Amino acid sequence: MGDTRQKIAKRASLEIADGMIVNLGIGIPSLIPDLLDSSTKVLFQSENGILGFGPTPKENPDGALGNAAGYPVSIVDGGSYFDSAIAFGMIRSGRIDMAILGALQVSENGDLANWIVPGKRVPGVGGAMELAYGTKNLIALMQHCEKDGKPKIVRKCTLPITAFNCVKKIITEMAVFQITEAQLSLEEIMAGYTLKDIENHTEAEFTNSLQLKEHNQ
Amino acid sequence: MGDTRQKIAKRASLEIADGMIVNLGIGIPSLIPDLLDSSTKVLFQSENGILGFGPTPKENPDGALGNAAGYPVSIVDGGSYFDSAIAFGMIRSGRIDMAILGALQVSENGDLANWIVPGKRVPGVGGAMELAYGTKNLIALMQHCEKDGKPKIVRKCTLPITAFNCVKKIITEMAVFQITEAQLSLEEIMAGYTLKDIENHTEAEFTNSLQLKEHNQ
Amino acid sequence: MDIFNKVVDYEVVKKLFFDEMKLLYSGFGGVGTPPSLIDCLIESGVKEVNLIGNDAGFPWIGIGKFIVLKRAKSLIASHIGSNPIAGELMHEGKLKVEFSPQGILNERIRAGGVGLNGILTDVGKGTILAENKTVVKIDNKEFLFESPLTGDVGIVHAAKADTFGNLTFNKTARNNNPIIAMAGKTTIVEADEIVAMGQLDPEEVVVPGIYVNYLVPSGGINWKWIWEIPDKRSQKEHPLK
Amino acid sequence: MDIFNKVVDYEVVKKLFFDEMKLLYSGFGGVGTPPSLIDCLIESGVKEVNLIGNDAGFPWIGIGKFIVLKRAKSLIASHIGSNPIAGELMHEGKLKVEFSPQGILNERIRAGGVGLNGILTDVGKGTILAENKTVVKIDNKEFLFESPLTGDVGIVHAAKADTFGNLTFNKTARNNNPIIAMAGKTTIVEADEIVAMGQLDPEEVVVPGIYVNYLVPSGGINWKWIWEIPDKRSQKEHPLK
Repeated sequence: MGDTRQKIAKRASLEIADGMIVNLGIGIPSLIPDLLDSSTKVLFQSENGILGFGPTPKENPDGALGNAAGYPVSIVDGGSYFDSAIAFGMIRSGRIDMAILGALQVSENGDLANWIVPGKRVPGVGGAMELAYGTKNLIALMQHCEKDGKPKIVRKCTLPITAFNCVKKIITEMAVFQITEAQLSLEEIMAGYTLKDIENHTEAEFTNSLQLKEHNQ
Repeated sequence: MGDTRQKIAKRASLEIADGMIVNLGIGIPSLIPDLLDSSTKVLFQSENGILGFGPTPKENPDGALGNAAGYPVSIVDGGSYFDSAIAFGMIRSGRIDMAILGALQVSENGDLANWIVPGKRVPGVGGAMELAYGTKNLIALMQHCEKDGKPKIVRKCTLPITAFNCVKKIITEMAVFQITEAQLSLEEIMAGYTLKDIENHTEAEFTNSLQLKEHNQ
Repeated sequence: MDIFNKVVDYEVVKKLFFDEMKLLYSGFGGVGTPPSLIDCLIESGVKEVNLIGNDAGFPWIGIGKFIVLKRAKSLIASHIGSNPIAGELMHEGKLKVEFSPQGILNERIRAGGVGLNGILTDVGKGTILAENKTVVKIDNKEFLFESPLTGDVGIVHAAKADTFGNLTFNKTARNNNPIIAMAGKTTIVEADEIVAMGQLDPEEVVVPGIYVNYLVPSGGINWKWIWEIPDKRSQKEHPLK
Repeated sequence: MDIFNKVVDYEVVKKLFFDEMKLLYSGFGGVGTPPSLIDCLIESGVKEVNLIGNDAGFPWIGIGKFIVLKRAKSLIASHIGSNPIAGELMHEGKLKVEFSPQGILNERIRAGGVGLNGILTDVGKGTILAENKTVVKIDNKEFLFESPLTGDVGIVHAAKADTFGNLTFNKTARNNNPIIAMAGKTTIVEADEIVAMGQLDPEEVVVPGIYVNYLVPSGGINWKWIWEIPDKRSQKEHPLK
């Protein structure tokens, strides 16, 4: 499972371009700074109140310099500290170019569920609602299926919704999907998987833009 | 007139005790720091974003270190700068012990009018509404009468109200009044004036606590 | 009280806590939560406390140390995932939890601190978190009313303080500390270093001392962070035992 | 645009202003208003501008220099007393003025900057400033709804900036600059000193660069303050002429 998480995070890191300001959720997304090509000129922002954090420090981690999950990070030139209210001011007002969040379920029209499994697991909503509300480009990372094999990319979320129509891209260990105007389309099949695998493990309806591209060539 | 203003400000300065945090309005109140006994341990706050300002600097006034009227001040040990939103946060939430404001009219129940003379003079409301809203102890300073002799301490304000039932004390060149539970009472007659002068120049009804005190002695 | 010297000892602070109080506590996953004030809170013996803060800490970190003692009655927070015991208490009905989106929670506390009567937002509209909220219609658009939050007592962890209570913070341990500091009726600050007035640059002050009522010197962080623990799976165990 | 180097020259900035724009400008009686950006605004030739800021400056200071040219259509402010010409234009119907209590004005701009949909307050209730405002009833109490404010363009004066746009300020010239900086769709900052990224201590940054779009070097204050002028009564005269 560690490998799967690394793989998803590594693929997600390719979405990050020079000059972006990116927020990373806890869980799989928090692996990204250590996997990102170090030449990428990006500023990571976090809800606790930092803009411009870098990879895990090689030595002397500082309990007072961490990401939203509390794990040690470093700070880059041009970074700053501020209070959490300001951190969310940036988020709600649309200043974050991209947010990469973990997900429990994503529906085919881009609804995100990522904060509660009623009666079972209550991580809590954290900053997810605001990130989904304010961020132009929201990417959801998750294992393609639950441990029992149930699909997590669904027609309609059965778990309580974090925010509606907000996810623009889904990255799993099997595939990459794009959501445009509430339409899900398959963009990429990850090495080791087939279209059949994806069809078998995805409940949501999706168009296959890979086939479309082939057809257009 | 300059003397009158100085006299009112000097009398107002006696209201300030050690350990107080005090906001001074523009006009007569802004004369106070230069008149205050320099041994008084007070912190002056201002809406532009400073807590702990001191008297006019003797040399090298700094355009970037001023009071709410833009006039140069100094900063004391333990002072701080912050943004205006925070300055008003302190004010609305009741952290200011005393505010000393200029006034156009005060009514006998403590209504304050100090921001507009419709059709004539429009200084603007500034921070007066919030100071009147949040400050426990609000003192109004003014010349006892208008230039044409019309009383400014009135039964009911004819000018638009800044805030209702907020003034606790009125200091003029003639007298000091207290307002307790919407009742105006004369507390002090300034040197050179008689009770008759005050009665002749005050429209509002007031009790005379000086006489009461004499009577009780 | 001398407003120019607010330094007291923990025995004084202990008496400021009381049963059923609304307690605002700072910190984000325990980072920025005042460690000695948490111990002082525990030692004070208070119970039925109504907590307001970002999260439930970890069972052995920050406010989590108090929550696991079952002396909190309610909690308004954005996240409790790092403290499974808080989740259990919630499911057992022993801890009433109200979730607030994290940034909105910060704004509600800030609104309380700066004397506003509430804020309007469309964050969370249509979700289960909106279910019991008042909806306000402005120009035919519907917004959620979010009420201001204040505490009877607020506890804060600063890096430096002068004796008046001007505060600076340490990196991401700043997080919600400046907001919490403004919203307590009584604000108690634990500072890593306490200096004389005049020793802080007026420009570097993050929280002006007007918001602070009491200052205590910090005993320092006395827990292990999750990343210092080899086996992170045993979150319910106190790793120092 | 290179977000790591936002420094441009005034010719670039001039083209960012446009007729009928909503312009947020910083400053308190001209203190903290960016002097070279005001001149650039004047030189740009734009008109029918909708201004939002604390006050009307003085006729020869800050935004006052622009207002006296009669190229502003409206003004949302808390105070215009220091600029009698603004008052005259208002009385003549040539400048539409909306007064907002000063702190509420700051909160409205902040709300715009941090993406809130409004605030509720009882400041000003029952006064003439409440007359056209929406009243919201919460738990049988009535509050005034105060709408968020944003600008098409915001102009700010900083002490130091790094090339990303992290900002520090100079004493009471900070005033509403940090609030204004957050609320412009396009935020232009005039800085007394511009340094490389890494030259500012992350703790001393007051406004993070994420809010800044363009940076220009300041030409410095080019007006006389009221207290530098021997005869203060002639406020309508330009004292430099």
